[in-house]
Amino acid sequence: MDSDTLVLMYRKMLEIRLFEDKVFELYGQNLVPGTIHLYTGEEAIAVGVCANLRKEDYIVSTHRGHGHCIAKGARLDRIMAEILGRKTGYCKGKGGSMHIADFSVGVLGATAVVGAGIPIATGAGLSIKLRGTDQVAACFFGDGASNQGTFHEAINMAAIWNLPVLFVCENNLYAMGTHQARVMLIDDIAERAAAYGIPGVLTDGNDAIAVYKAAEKAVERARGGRGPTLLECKTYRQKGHSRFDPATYRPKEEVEEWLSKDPVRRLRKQLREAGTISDDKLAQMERDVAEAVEAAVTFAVDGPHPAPREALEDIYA
Amino acid sequence: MDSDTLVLMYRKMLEIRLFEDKVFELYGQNLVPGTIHLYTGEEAIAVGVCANLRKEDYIVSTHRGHGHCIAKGARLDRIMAEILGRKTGYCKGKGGSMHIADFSVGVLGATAVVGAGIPIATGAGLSIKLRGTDQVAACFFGDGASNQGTFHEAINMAAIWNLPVLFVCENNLYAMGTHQARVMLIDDIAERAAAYGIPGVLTDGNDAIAVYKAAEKAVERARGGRGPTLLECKTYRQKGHSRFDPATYRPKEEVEEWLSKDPVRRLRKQLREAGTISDDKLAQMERDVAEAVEAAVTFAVDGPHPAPREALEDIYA
Amino acid sequence: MRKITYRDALREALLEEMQRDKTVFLLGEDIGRYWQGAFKVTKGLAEKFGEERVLDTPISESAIIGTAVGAAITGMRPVAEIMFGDLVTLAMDQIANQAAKIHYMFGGQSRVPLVIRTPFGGGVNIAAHHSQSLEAWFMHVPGLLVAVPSMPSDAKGLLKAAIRNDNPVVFCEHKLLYPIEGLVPEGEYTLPFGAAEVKREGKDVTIVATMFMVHEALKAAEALEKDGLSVEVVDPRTLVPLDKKVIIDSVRKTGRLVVVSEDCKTAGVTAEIAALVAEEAIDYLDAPIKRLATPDAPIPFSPPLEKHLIPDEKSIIQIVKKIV
Amino acid sequence: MRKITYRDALREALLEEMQRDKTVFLLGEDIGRYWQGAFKVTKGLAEKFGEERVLDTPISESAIIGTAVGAAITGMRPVAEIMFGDLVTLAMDQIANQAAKIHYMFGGQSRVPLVIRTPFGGGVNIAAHHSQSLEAWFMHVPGLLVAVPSMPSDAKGLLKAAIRNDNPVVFCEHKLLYPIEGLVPEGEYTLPFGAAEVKREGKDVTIVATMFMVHEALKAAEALEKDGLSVEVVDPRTLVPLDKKVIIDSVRKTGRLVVVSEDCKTAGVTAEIAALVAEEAIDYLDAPIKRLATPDAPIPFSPPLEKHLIPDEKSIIQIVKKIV
Ligand SMILES: Cc1ncc(C[n+]2csc(CCOP(=O)(O)OP(=O)(O)O)c2C)c(N)n1
Ligand SMILES: Cc1ncc(C[n+]2csc(CCOP(=O)(O)OP(=O)(O)O)c2C)c(N)n1
Ligand SMILES: [Mg+2]
Ligand SMILES: [Mg+2]
Repeated sequence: MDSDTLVLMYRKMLEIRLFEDKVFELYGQNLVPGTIHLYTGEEAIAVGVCANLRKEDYIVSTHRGHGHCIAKGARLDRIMAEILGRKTGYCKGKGGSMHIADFSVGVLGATAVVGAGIPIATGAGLSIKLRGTDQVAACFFGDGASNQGTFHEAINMAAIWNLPVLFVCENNLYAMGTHQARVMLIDDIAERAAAYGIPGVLTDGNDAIAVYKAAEKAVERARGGRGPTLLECKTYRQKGHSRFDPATYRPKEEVEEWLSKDPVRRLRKQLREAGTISDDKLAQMERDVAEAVEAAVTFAVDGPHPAPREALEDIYA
Repeated sequence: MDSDTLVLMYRKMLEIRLFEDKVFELYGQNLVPGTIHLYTGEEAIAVGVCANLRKEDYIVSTHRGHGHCIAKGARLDRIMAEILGRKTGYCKGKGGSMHIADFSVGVLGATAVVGAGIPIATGAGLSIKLRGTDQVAACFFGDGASNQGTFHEAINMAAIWNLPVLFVCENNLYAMGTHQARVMLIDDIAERAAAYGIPGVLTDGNDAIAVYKAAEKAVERARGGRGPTLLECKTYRQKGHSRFDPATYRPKEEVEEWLSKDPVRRLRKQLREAGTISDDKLAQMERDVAEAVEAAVTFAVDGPHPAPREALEDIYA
Repeated sequence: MRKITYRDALREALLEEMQRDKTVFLLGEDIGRYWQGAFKVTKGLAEKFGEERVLDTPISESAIIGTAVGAAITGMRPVAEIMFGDLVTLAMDQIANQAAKIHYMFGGQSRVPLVIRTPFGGGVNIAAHHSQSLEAWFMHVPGLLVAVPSMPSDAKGLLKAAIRNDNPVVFCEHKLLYPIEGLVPEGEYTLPFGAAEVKREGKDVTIVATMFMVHEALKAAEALEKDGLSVEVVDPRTLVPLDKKVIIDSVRKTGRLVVVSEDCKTAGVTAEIAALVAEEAIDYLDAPIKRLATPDAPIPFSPPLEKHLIPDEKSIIQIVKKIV
Repeated sequence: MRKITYRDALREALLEEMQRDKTVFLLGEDIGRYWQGAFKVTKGLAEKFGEERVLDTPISESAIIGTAVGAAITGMRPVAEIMFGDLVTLAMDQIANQAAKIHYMFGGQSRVPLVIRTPFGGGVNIAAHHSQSLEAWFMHVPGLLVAVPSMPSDAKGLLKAAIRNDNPVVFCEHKLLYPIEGLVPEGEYTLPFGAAEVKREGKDVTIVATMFMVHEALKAAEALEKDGLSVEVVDPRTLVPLDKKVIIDSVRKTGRLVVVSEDCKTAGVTAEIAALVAEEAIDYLDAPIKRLATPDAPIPFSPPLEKHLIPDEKSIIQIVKKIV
């Protein structure tokens, strides 16, 4: 892998990490309405996948979507503003944390209905095929989502039409308080690909380089007209499921083990060991990212709330 | 296999065959309102499965359901009366061909929504487990139905709870005019069982004995508390999909090949060759069945139509 | 103008729009060359435009709509068919939560130019799972448009307009309408959404009716004329947007209102139209509003049962007579 | 009687019915020991009754309801939870085509004693996919019963009655009601379906309101009293069956009707109630019927936007003043 890509990936992962830490902090200060689902600990997946995508490629995101959007190139400030319910946010405050979209960089939006994005990604793939471009679409969803009927229907459809779609299962072992083992008998969701006659690939979702390489192959396949791939990335959420979840249903040792596999620290270590980036540059980057996140907060907090009557705009195109 | 069972199976298959031939004839005479979907050619499946079931076991049926009901022990006359829309039918004329039920023999009813019966069968299995009986539930559905989200969700649920359910896929190669190969990349739907960590078994659906044996194992497993099985039976419908379908989308050679594999003739031949039943007894049985079907027609045709105001009964229990 | 069937008018609309705009494509179960659509609306289109633009799908209603949504937000104009209206139940999340809300939820960033065609209605003895009329559900979902054409010309004009509209449209057809003939303009012909049509003028009582019920209402009006009653029949043609003005103007003129729809009575189409008039035009009324709808029951199979439930000329005449 | 929350009243109903009847069991996503229900209604029940009777399910809404249907027709009395009311969209076939129609379609052979609990409503800033009120869809499906309790005591009485009912019941809860406290009878306490309650007597105007809107209507009534207006607040408590008599009697008394509901206006709860009165009691009215509902828009995320849409004490006062 070339070092520019690696450095860029590290930067994006760091952006996500610090962004989510900041969101966590802000909601402690009661600045974030509603609920939120942090991507902390899963950064390698969005970044490893999106590092293979071009601006005009698409992604479909989920309730745990901040990381996806940042990885695909959406702006920190407008995401933050949206999370804070400001008019300056991507969705003018109408969407919030669970519904970020930035069509200008191919983020087709996040749905808060678990599994509902999967057929939408198939549709994006169909659109690409019908329009005859060489774009690809990547769809993120969780282990829990893979038990939805949409998973079955939509992956099958992408398979029979040979569509350029990556189905990326972010298996963080839990859907809210429900451990994977309590809702499916198989260990690897990647196995389900066989039901549709497409490749199922398993990868370490906390290893950005591994994700990058697995996604690279799948993207190559898709762009080459050889159809969809189901890519399962094993990972773990470092925080609770949502705002108020203390996540006490997870054994302490399990949490600790996974914290020790932190994907951001891991890539940092790899970069340093391989000498891909100097410590100075790293420190500079880390300062830059922290500043960018601060700037995003300032932008967000300074943004006005939407006027009440705007609630009645944008209902119809 | 013991000969009583084999003879009984042949009789049931013959009942279904002659019953469906008669329905075909009756709708030629405009006696059957609406549409119908004949089971002709698929008799070995319902009969092979149900020969392993007890009266208190359950089945869940489909739009192509006459054969399932007959195999499970429902009465020809009341099925026929229902198909003709008479008050004497199983559903008092409210259900018709696509919605036959006979709860007294464990036929939990047919749904005309493709795939909708699959979770209902899972529910029957859950009920059995919670009530602690040793019943089993068998669910019939088509190749087309296996692309529905319900297939995925409901089989997974039966798997994780280890429920006594047989998921019987009647793969007749087509869903209406759609060949299986156009809507899935895999050859054998039984392969999909792996996605749920349960056994997937493939069998010749035109061979009653093969179906019987495959179902026997699955029923044993289920009754023994060892969970569900997905059983795929390869078969073919000898007629069009429904009332007016000339089925011209099927190559002539394909139709002919499958007609030559007729399951009723096949079992008849096996019985005669093995000397399981004498030719006299066979002839007698065939006369008996033809008479029983005639009697069913008489019962049905003699039955009154429901009174219009009955349309407003049975809405709430 | 030639006389063609409602079915052919729909097909003509599809064909013309597919010719006009390469981004228009069709998807649904058995709509292609092998079956040509359960009601033959798409007959010949796969042969003409190729299987890539007339896609036969697996039996996966939720993914049919979801896929159409994904295509719609990335530059295409899909027309999805749900083979029977009863089966929209399987795709309600994609219709009501995704298609309907994407434009709003994302602050107007994306449009969802998607048409969902589906046949509703009873009358052909195929029982509770193939006979419902569920258009009221969609009226209740902001973000969707709802078309309910009753005549071949309306079918053509509204379907062409629906395909060009940038919002998701639930396009309701009716099984008994497909074979009905009427004059239909050739070539370019579109109708605006939100424009009701007075299908027959009258001055004693207003009947607002939709889809197949328009035909029954017109028959009833004719019969009532012999009794000296002058009946106005208003066809909203689209339920969202609903043309309040034409309805209220008619009520203002006649002072009497009967609303007729084939969907179940409670919380259905007749409820909304009756409520609207009770809110905005109660002072013009000289009699209670009457609603005639299918009573709250599933549709039964047996012909005498089904016939008993669904409104028709006779029951329309009866109810009109109650308020004049 | 002690004061307990609506949440605790629901839990008490579940607990008592599970104790009383071994065939009662619960299933849903994260209702068990690990999460205790998204709104903690089922807290402690898995510990008490075991994981076989309080089943955590995969995220498979359609199969949750389908499985419950299968259990219901084979001797069990399932209480299924759909974590958010917006997600009923994923199970509409099993609810509207299977659960609702099985009794009828099979000629009365089987009963479907199934309760579907789900929280509707906005007010907590979780946007368009987690804030809808869709009870009108279920009113439109014959074969279903629909409960809409507003008070802790109603919640307990109706849930116990729902569990004992042999029909499928859609049991609508509301996120903002869970923490609300009220007096609730201990032990055996059931309420009949179809019995509205006058929550406050008055003589100048009738407000029919449901669920959280009952509370806003009561506040509005209190405020209006200071202006010398006597407001009657009627809570239907169940939408199917709907207690027409209590509503119409109230309208006959006051001559004025405002219907308030949190669901979207078009073809919603307010439409049905307004239409009912326009059909059956128009002569008692001294003013147009007024409907106050959430305007036809998805629910937005940002607090000022959401607050602007959903009816509250203030907007109820405004609309009442328009017709007195
Ligand atoms: C269809 C649906 N069911 C339930 C919910 C409530 N819910 C929100 S997130 C979630 C868990 C999702 O788990 P998973 O797919 O593994 O994603 P993760 O949160 O672990 O990233 C649930 C059940 C929902 N939003 N949508
Ligand atoms: C959910 C749903 N979609 C579509 C239909 C229309 N339809 C009725 S039967 C059928 C084909 C079913 O094929 P399969 O499951 O293979 O069963 P088969 O008819 O071959 O026995 C279709 C599409 C339906 N009834 N339900
Ligand atoms: Mg997860
Ligand atoms: Mg088939």
